[in-house]
Amino acid sequence: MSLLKPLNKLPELNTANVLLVENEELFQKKLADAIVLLENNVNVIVRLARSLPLPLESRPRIDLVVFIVHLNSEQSLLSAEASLKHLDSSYFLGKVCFLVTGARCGTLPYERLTSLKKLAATLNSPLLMTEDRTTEGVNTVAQRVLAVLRVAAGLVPMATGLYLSSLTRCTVPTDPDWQNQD
Amino acid sequence: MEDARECLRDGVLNHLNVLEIEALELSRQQQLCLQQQSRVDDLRIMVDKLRAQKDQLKARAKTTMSLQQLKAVVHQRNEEFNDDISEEGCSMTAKSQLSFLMARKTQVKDLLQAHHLIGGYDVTETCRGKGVCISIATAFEGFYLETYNLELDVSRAIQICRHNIPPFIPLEKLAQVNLQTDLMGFLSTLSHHLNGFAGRRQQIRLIQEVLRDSVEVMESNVLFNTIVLMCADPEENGRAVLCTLEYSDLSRYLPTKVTIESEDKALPSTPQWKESQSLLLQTPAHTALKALKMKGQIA
Amino acid sequence: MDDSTKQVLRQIIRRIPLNKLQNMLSKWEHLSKKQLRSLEFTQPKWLLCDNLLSICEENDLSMKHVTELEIIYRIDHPAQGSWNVCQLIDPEEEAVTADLLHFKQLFKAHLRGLISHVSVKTKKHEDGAIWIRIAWGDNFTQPNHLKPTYVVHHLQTPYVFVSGLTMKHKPLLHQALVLSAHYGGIKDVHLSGRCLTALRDLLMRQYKQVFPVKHPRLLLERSPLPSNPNIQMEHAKHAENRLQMAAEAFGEGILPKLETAVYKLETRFRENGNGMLGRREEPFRGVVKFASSNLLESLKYCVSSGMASAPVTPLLSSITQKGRNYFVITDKGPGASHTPGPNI
Amino acid sequence: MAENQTPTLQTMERVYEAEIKLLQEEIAMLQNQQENNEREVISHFGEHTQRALTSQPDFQRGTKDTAMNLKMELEKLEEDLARQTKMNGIVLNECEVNTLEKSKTKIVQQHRVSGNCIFLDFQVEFQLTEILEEEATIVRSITDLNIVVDGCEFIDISAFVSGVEETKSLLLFFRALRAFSERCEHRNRTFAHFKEKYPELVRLPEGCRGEVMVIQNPKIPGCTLSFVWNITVTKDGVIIPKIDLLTKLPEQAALALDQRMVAENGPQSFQSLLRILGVEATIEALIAAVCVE
Amino acid sequence: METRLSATATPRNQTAPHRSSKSYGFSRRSLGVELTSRLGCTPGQLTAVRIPTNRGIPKPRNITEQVDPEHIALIVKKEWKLSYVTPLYQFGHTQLQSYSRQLAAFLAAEKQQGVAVEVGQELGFKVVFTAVLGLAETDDDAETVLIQIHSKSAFAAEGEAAKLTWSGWLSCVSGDVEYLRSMPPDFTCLPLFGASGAESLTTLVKSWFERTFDCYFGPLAINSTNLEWLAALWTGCHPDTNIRYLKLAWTIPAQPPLDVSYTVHPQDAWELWNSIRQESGLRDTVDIEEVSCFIKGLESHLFRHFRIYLSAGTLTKVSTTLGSAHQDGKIRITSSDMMTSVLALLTECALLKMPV
Repeated sequence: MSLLKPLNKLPELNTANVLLVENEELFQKKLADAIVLLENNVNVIVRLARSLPLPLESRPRIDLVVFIVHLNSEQSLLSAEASLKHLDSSYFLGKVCFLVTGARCGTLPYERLTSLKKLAATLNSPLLMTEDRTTEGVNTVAQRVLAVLRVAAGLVPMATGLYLSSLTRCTVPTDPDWQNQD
Repeated sequence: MEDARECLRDGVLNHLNVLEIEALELSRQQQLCLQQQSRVDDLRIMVDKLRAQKDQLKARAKTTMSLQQLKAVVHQRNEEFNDDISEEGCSMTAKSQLSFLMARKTQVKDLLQAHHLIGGYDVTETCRGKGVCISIATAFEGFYLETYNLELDVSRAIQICRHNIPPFIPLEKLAQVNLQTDLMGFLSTLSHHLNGFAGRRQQIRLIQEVLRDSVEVMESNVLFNTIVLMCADPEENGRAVLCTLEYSDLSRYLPTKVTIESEDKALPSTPQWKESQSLLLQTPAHTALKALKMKGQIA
Repeated sequence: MDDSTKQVLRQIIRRIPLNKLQNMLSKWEHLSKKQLRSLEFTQPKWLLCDNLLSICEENDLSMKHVTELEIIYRIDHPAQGSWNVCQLIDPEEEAVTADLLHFKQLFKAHLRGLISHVSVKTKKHEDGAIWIRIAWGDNFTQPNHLKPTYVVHHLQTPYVFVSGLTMKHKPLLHQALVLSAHYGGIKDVHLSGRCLTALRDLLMRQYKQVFPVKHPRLLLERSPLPSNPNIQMEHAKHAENRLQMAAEAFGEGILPKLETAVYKLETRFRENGNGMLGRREEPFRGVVKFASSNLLESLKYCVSSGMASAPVTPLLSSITQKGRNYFVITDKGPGASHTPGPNI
Repeated sequence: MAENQTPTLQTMERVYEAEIKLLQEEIAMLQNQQENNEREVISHFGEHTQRALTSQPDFQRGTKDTAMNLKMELEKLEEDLARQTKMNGIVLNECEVNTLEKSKTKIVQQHRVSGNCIFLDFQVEFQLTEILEEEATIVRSITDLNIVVDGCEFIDISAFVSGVEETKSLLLFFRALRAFSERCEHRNRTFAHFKEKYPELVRLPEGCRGEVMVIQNPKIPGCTLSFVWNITVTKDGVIIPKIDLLTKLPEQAALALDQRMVAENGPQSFQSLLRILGVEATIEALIAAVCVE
Repeated sequence: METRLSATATPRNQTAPHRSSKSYGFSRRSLGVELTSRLGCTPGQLTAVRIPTNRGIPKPRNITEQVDPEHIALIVKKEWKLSYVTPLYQFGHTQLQSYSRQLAAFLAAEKQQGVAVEVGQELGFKVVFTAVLGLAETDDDAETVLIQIHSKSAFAAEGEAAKLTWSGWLSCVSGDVEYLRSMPPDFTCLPLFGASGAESLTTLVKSWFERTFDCYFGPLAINSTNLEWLAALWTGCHPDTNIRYLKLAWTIPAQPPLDVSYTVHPQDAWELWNSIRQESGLRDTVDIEEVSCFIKGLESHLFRHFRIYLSAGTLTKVSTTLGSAHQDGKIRITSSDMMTSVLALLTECALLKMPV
């Protein structure tokens, strides 16, 4: 099965490709519209997928893969974890990002958020808490994704995806209590 | 400068926070006027797309050789190899081959559409050949009415697994007769039943639509196989006349029995009502009644 | 107007909401225009009820008239209590040509033959169905009009919708129905719900079903809005496929509003992983109940959104195919016992 | 803050919308032209297309896969057509479509369809109108219909055909045509079977597809049984077969049989014989009766 | 002051509008700051109290010796709406009498100002605070306090006794010892609050407590992990006390929402649970893995039949004859044998909500 590779094709001039992976296919459309609307100078192509692997078609090089996980559904987390296996390991050098929604809901089992945080930490990728119901929330996260995308697509001089990810990667709380838990 | 120093007093993080919110606000306003701009952008993109499609079609038209060119190609080859074009002799050029294929494809599509239009069963295979979906078209006097569908499981014995035939059509009874033994026979009897029903119902609709003022449908049922119509006899000072149409053969849209009743017992046996009774037996009810109205037989 | 009639009338008035009462009374046509106007519909209900009682006494209305009011109200607001469906089987020859009057007389005669004190009131609804209201007494007591049974039968179709029937009277009703409709027998369709029109639309197939046939249209559909060129759907085909399968399983457009589906599971527990209960022979007994304000819409959404895997399991698609919402699932297959329902 | 659109944006929008409408019409016209061109090619070079399917000419690299897909697609369509033809029992050889009127809510097309149903050839011309009414319901109707059927059996259904033309019941016509052809074919097969089985006894004055079969024993001249099998179609498309037996006996034989009133009650007993034994067995019985001296 | 981006409440549970509670600031034990600091979080989300991954096997035991059966009768069989309570400042079990009087006066005063009290026009309130001795498991647990409000409605005839129209309790059963000990001296920790009766009375009682003891009441939801614990806990008791059925209910976020309920035969449920316990060696403690394996087993059994991903929805309700628990924080305990272990679990949930 073909692994999605980040550097297997030549990039097109001044374009950035981002792949939004969401099992529920609900939030990704709103986010894609916001991203395309906000970005003016770089030609951003947003590809929407439900999970990996992607159907066998020719597609340009994907600069950033964004996993959208809804915490109120366990299937969302499981499907994201399953999709990760289809990514080439070199994606985890600053070309993967996790968006988490629904973290506020009171009836949330705690371990789901912590296990997702641990997953993001081990893959040293950023994890952004997202507010998917208000337009400000959507615009904010669209801006953040664009920021990470620009770096990942190498459109920001002097900044590489790896360098940015070392700053923004998700850190599991260093509190001693957590350590002896797992 | 004053408000900057005042903000700083609350701590750097807070100051950054305030700045970011202002930036967000600014970008949101910028978006607002961008939005109007984007509507025009969308239209521009749409125009580019359509132009591209037009050019592509034009190009294709150029490549597929027109009729004259093909005639020339075939004609020219005829001379070289006199008349009988032997198999290996006619190495068709790729282009003419492509246009023949495309032409044949359009013809087959037209033929399939023709089959559909003349009321053929549109048969499509489902679930990888184990199932078949058959549609039965109904029509009455030029008007296409509902199309009913049957999904059959043909892996082992033929079984109806899904259908949208209304329950007053005796589907189970018909299927027991010859679904397994003679599928075509079963389909044609079912088609006759459905078209009979559609025809009878359409007649009632037409009567209610066209003859609303002179004929009233007193009684009818779901299967439209027993209809009671009331009309008025002009001479007998508009006395009411009841015609009861019975359709015992459910696959036909003509009644098998017509009874005329009225308070005046003698009226049904008068010659002109006798004649209209036989007229109702041979012609569809709405045409018959229209004719009677024209003749002044009914008010 | 005796006391029992008054009591029944009081109960009917109490059940009809105030805003609908005026409309019902005018449809009832047993009150003159003047009397109707004299009733003041803004006063508290119990006061209104007394005035109405006195008017009815004036018009000397009998139990027959009062039951007619209830039947009118029930026809316009069928969704009270739950409706169950049974199906007449093995039609005799005359079943198709049976007409309303004939059926009505036969039904009353047969039912009175089976049980002496029973009051039967029928009314023809404009969609061709016959509504029957039965107040059951027994050999000694008068018919109890407070707990009537309602029966709705569409002639020429095998379906009978029943509400408010006790087990005691079930065999009597079934026998009367079979005899007067010229059928060989009757069986339960295992379909029940609060909304009568939903049950009828499901069984009479009066909702749009989708079949894998694509009927060519001459008029071109309006071309869909051009989507933004910068956004591409990778799984467009899968999504389309799921939508088609969901539509084929549950239908399209406005779906019959079923509320529940119940499955009694008596299948062995087969857990692939760590052999939990693997060896156990007896079935793992349990009852699964699906509930929603519009069950078919919810199930359809689950399939089209991927929360249920496609192709749709026959257990769920049997709701629309077999027209029932109660199943007993054993290892031999769903409802291996004789599967009633509209088709083979 | 949302001031209304600046005038230039509005005008640009209207300009683009007009251009889009124009482009859409042009594209539709081009597609139509393309299809008509293909139809012309077919009508002139029918047989070539068959060879095109089979031969494997050398393709440039570019058109290789398009040709492959096209061929696969065509094979699938041919398969569908074969299945439709078998199921409908009607063979369509040729059909012509031209669009007389086309708008967003109405389309009128002139169709000419020719083919055969078992051995009755037909050519049907009909005008089809499709109108889009409110809430997207489409009303499709036949607005003009004329039918030509050739084959000796046509006389039996000419009344039916004219009735159908008048009421424009296209679907009824084809349903009845199919049933009628099947009955004729059944009659034809029966007559051919007996002609071949008893060549010297059986004569078919109007050929296999005729209505009459004469059974005569050469040894008893003048005594003939003519078996008349007539098939008619009622106005509403119901097929009614009518089978009669005409007997012609020489005078002395007639007298001899008369005491047993064969001539009068012949027809009733014949009809009952038909009902009980069915057509083939009855004919066998008749032939047996004629052979015995 | 930390700005708080208001988010519309998630549809399933209407969290009360966030009152800007006093900012406790981030104490040393809170988690490292990441990007999430931008969006304000519900209090307690950052608690570092460890979530136990295994629990001792709760044995049903008769508590009628330690606890007055009359009190038990008041708590059993009713359905309680749960909330969490931050530590009470200067709350003394000795002043229950004066609290009764103060609350009664407060309720009467509120009634004067026409605060909507829809339970008829109350003439007077009779409030009783009682200490339910014996429920506390460790000496660090504060004793449970029961509050009952009797009110006489205007229509009641003269001599008629006031009816019990509202009852509630504050409790702490085997709370996290380390946390309880870290409580400053004047604070009493009764984190778990249950209320049953008119909603308006509940809000009044809450506002009185908040004003008198400077504490905060917040909605307490029972998340699916805890519902799974309860399901396993109740199923485990089947051989001793017949649970007659184990009913699990999920809600699938379809449009319109789909509720799936699965009522399992008790003996089969127990045999499944027991086979999982045997699989992992019947240790004296129950591990979270076993519990989720039990629920996953039931879910996969349903998936095999209906092919619906229950994991796309949430477990909302668990019920047996021993009791029922709903995700929105509604609990009903029908038999007193299991009361302490259920209250212990709920106390733990409430403690997780405590700001550190």
